[in-house]
Amino acid sequence: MAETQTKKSKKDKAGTKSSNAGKEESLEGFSKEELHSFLREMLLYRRFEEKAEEAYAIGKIGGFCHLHIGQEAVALGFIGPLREDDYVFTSYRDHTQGLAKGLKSGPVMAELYGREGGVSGGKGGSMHIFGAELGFMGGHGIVGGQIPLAAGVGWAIRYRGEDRVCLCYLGDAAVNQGAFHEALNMSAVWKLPVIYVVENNEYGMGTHFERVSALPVVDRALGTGVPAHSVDGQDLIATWKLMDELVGKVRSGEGPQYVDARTYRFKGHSMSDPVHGVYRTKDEVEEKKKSDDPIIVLRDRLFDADLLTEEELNAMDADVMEEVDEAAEFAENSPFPAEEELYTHTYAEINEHGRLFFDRRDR
Amino acid sequence: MAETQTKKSKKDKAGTKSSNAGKEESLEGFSKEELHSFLREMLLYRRFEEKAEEAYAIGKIGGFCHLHIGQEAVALGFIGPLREDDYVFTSYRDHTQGLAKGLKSGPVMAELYGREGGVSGGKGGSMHIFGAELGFMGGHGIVGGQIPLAAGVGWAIRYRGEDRVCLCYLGDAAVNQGAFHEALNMSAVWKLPVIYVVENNEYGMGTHFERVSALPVVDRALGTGVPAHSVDGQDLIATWKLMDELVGKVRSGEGPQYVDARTYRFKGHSMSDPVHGVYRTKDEVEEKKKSDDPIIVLRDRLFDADLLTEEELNAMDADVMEEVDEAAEFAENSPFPAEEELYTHTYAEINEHGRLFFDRRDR
Amino acid sequence: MATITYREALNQALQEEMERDESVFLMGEEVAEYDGAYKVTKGLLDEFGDRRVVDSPISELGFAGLGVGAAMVGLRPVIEFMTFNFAFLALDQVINSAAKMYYMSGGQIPVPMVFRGPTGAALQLAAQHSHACDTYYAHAPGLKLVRPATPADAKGLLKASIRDEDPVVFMEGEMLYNLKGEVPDPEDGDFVIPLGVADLKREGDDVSIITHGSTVHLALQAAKKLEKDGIEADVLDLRSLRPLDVDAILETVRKTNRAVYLEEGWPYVGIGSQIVATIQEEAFDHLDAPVLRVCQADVPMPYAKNLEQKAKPSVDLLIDACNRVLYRS
Amino acid sequence: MATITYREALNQALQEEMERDESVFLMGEEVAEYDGAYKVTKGLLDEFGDRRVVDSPISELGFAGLGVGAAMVGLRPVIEFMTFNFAFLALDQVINSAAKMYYMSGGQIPVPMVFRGPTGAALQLAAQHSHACDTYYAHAPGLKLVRPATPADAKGLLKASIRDEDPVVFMEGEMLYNLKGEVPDPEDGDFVIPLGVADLKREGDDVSIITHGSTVHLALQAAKKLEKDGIEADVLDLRSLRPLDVDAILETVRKTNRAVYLEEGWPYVGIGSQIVATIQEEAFDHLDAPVLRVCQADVPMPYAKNLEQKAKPSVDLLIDACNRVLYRS
Ligand SMILES: Cc1ncc(C[n+]2csc(CCOP(=O)(O)OP(=O)(O)O)c2C)c(N)n1
Ligand SMILES: Cc1ncc(C[n+]2csc(CCOP(=O)(O)OP(=O)(O)O)c2C)c(N)n1
Ligand SMILES: [Mg+2]
Ligand SMILES: [Mg+2]
Repeated sequence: MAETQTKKSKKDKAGTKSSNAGKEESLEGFSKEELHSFLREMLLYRRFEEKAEEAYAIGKIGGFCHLHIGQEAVALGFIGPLREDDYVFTSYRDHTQGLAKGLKSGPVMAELYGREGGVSGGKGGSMHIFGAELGFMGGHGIVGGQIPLAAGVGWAIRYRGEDRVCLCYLGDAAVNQGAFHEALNMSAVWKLPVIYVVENNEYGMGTHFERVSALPVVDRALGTGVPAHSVDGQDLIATWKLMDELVGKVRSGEGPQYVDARTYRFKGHSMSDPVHGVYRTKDEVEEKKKSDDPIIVLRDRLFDADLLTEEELNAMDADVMEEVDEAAEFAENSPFPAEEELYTHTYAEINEHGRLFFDRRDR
Repeated sequence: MAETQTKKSKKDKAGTKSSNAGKEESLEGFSKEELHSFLREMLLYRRFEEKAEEAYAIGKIGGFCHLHIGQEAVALGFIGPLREDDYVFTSYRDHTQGLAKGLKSGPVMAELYGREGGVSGGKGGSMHIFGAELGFMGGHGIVGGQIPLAAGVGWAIRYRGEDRVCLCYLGDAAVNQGAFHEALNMSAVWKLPVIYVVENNEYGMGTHFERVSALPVVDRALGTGVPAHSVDGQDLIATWKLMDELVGKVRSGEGPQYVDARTYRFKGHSMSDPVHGVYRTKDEVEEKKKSDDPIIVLRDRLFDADLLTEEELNAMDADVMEEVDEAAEFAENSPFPAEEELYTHTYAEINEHGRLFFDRRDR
Repeated sequence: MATITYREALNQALQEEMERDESVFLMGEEVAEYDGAYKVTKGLLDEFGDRRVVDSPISELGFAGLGVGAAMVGLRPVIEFMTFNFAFLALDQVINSAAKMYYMSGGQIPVPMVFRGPTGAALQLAAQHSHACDTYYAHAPGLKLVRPATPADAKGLLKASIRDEDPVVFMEGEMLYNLKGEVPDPEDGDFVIPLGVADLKREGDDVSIITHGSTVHLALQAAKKLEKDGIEADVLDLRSLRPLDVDAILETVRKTNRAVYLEEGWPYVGIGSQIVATIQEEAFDHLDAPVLRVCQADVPMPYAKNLEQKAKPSVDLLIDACNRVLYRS
Repeated sequence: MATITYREALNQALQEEMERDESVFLMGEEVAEYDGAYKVTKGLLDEFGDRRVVDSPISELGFAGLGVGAAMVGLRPVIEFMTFNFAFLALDQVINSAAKMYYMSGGQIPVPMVFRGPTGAALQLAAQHSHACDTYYAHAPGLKLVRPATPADAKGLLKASIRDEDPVVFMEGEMLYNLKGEVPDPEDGDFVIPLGVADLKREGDDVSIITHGSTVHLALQAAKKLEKDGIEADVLDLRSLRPLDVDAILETVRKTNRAVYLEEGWPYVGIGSQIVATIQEEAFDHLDAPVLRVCQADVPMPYAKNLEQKAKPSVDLLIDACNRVLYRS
């Protein structure tokens, strides 16, 4: 995203946007400070993922690694309006959502590196970021697998009479799983406080959604009784506002909600896959990067509203670059898990009697 | 259904229905002959199930045995309009659909008895009636399990460029299975020639549908893109007509259809369950038996239209009673499967090399 | 001590644990208004209300996963599968979510819950409804697997399972619900049987019959018959398969030097194969004969009465196997 | 003979069978436009069109069941699971429909089809993506289970599996796709390897290493090292687990009197436990030592590189086990 700092500066636009003149230092009800923090946050996600990409290329990170580049507003826009004690579930494409829910970039990076200092002690890796204390409930590798789990957390919230909310991300391709139908139905019947958000980046790996569904994403929950909404997930402000409204409804007991959030992924499905190929053209991706980058969209709105200078942006970017470098350094310096850790955490309770493990290796 | 022969005869009604005077010997486009055959057919299903009930009570039939009493019009109304080379799938509540697709009552009864002469050689039993040559594809015990199978047969029809149709029955409770969502979505995407019919008898065992769904049955396919229809499944003529229309659409390539067929079961969920209990009252069942019996509904329409006499009805009933008695006799006289049959049909191909069975008993 | 049925024992366990711990709730098909398909949850809706005793839609994958999610935040769900035959639909959530969550979260998220219901063949329920499913759950580390054979074991082990910090698969015998047996009175205090302790249900020096679940009773019948023939059998009921009481297995084998494993399930990669492997790995020199296995015939279950009888493991087959390991045939 | 990869060998098998038999079609996630997640189906869309090479939605239960349905009326579906890790979602259709259909219909409805895809751990894919799933399929009568370890076996056995009249679970090694080996040229005629014939991949008199799937190569490496130490090992590759070549197992054990089973999967109720049981049931008197097993550590697969390495079965662990059955340690 090198163009972040070179694209048309606010000055080019200053004269044309007279409507901003004399305005308060706010936009759509968000203060300048908030807006800056939004931009910084999304920049952080971007730079974090770019760093992960680099680290993967040199073999520091292994396995599957799914980047969120291009989808940052969906992370921030839905998690931002939540309280700290709310819950978030997502799929394997989970780094930035973890950051958004409050995880520190160092331990998240260390998890990708498979190190002791990782959020899951190096046992989970890229696809299984967890932050239980912050309500970040993972990081799930089976497409659609997290959907019933989120309903279960919604169940527990209702059971305990709390006013928390559970947010559950899923990919567009995951709406074709039976789990989707079952979990949304139960959520509707029992009015569970769960917001299901489809990160609709049009593709499940190399398959365009229209090839595997007769209806658009937003209509796929119609048979379940969960109210559906659409939003431009590349527009952070629109996303945040919708979520804010939905969280209000859900917290006050109105029951589950379903959102089709239009977005786009700028990278390959995972680090093992090409950015484009038969399923989408290079042109499509390049065009999207130009016109549909959530960071650029917000940046330009701030430029246009005279709420951001290029210098501020540069400083911000330098700041997150530093944070990300530190994260990588933290990861690099974290040791590999001790070998004894192979067996720990298989069971939370080692029963007093009987044998639980059967490989007969020394432990 | 003792009242069939004692309830108000056509004569009581003759005078009041002057609109029938001078009419041809037909009703809604069906000839008297056809209408009689419909009534006889439904009577046969009823008497067959009553005989099965008797046989179960004296231990001739074992295991789970799910009767179709009260739902006969759904069997005939949807299967009747099919061609012999069309296909039918259903759940464990499968006896009368088998009869409707052309299976003989003797071999079906013998299957319930677990005898060699049974349609599945006694290996399947009540829940697994099969008649492959007649396109009766079973008889499946896992709720919802037959739905993807039917999509697969639809797939094969399309693959071969045939104009056959596959009918797939399911219970109302089965719409809550993920398999429903997955199979209907694939059917819509690939325009498979499958008609999904929900036998909506309001209950899955002891659970009323409204307790486990936020939407009515007919709306539960909304998220899949399969067009939905409703029909009064206790009205044979309405059911038949709707099906006739749908079969036309599907045969001509319009793709899958979904039907919510309202019906009611007059007996317990299976022979092991009470007819009523906490989940529904005796009054509810008795009221339904009076007002909502598909056989009585058709009978009375024929009486009213002067298309049936009480004598004809009595003769018809005597005839099916005889058929059913013969079926039971056939079953009774059929031997138990030979003990060597325990191992046959596990595999269609016993490979030349290697061992396939591992119990080390003599075979 | 009162004599109650296996069903009542399970019911008592559920009732006591729900009373003791507010975080325990029950969910499954027909568990509430209908009192459970096998009446195990009878009366619990009345006592605890529909917040804690919940009828689910027929969505095995969904409500199993819902249970896992609820356990992830500290509730203690007891999820009933009407029978384990239907739990194949839910297996992804049991294996990929429940069993692996604690591990892949690096110990952040335990999943304290029970999946319970009947397993094994009943009478003439045919291929899709007659499945002893032990193998599918025993194989996966992260799960525990419990199989009570008597009312007392059912009660004591279910209570322990609900209190366990891990996901426990608790399989009941579909044919055992009416079985009667002595169970300590609730007034006499909390009756909990720890997981991982096998129970020697009968003592004898000549041959070890090792088994678990419903077939324990078949083993006892066979042992009685063998006794008339002058053969004394140990009958060891494993009670839980993870944790497994390996010591008890080795002890009986070291004593008798001959063993037969009896189980309801299919033979190929059945539980018995593992027990055989364990014995020969750890008591090789104590064996005077190969350990034999008696299982269901290696076919889908047929419906016909005579075929079904022949398919099931039987007293005769077991006696024959005992004779063979004693080289008496 | 040409030297081609395991991936190409599978591709050839699919291509040849689709050409030979119009009723064969492929369905699965990404099998068409993307050429398969592991590129096994490369070029087949171009050659056969989207009627016969079909990208499915992510609906494992649904498209597995669709395949069964299509097979019920005589097509020969080849259903690809992107990996068998995801097939837990489909297991109900594989076990309850595919495996039991022919039996419960009394022989009316055979289900000639193949479920294929990779299984086992690759590199650092962590708990949910690193699962050797053999046990789940081997256990059920009605299924066949094939596990090729080399390009030639992959080709010959896949062709046999597609032609088989029963549902065949065909598991490929996720780490084997790039493995090269000699495979007879298509011009030299139809190359089909019948199911149920194990292959002695190496000969030796001292100890039998029995294995299947990807670990065959580990076994060969270990055998080479053992050779330097003066120990000659038989390496028997079972190739299919149903049908199982019991004769070949007994033959090698009768020769060496000592055996080790090596597998990728978990130990408890693993395939190895069954092979141990088989050997001790049928060659008890030929054993000079207990049959040992080398498996994945009995834990969900960890992500961290060092832990994953430790979790997997290794040449060292295998050599150690061989030494133990030879009483050399
Ligand atoms: C049940 C299951 N099937 C297949 C896969 C392999 N897989 C991983 S991600 C993916 C595509 C998912 O696409 P989508 O849900 O749109 O999410 P996105 O990757 O676009 O974020 C597939 C097929 C899996 N992990 N789980
Ligand atoms: C997957 C699965 N879950 C549970 C059952 C047990 N069961 C058998 S029938 C039934 C109720 C099904 O109701 P519905 O689909 O409405 O059909 P109906 O019996 O009313 O014809 C249940 C829960 C089963 N056979 N399969
Ligand atoms: Mg997507
Ligand atoms: Mg119903």
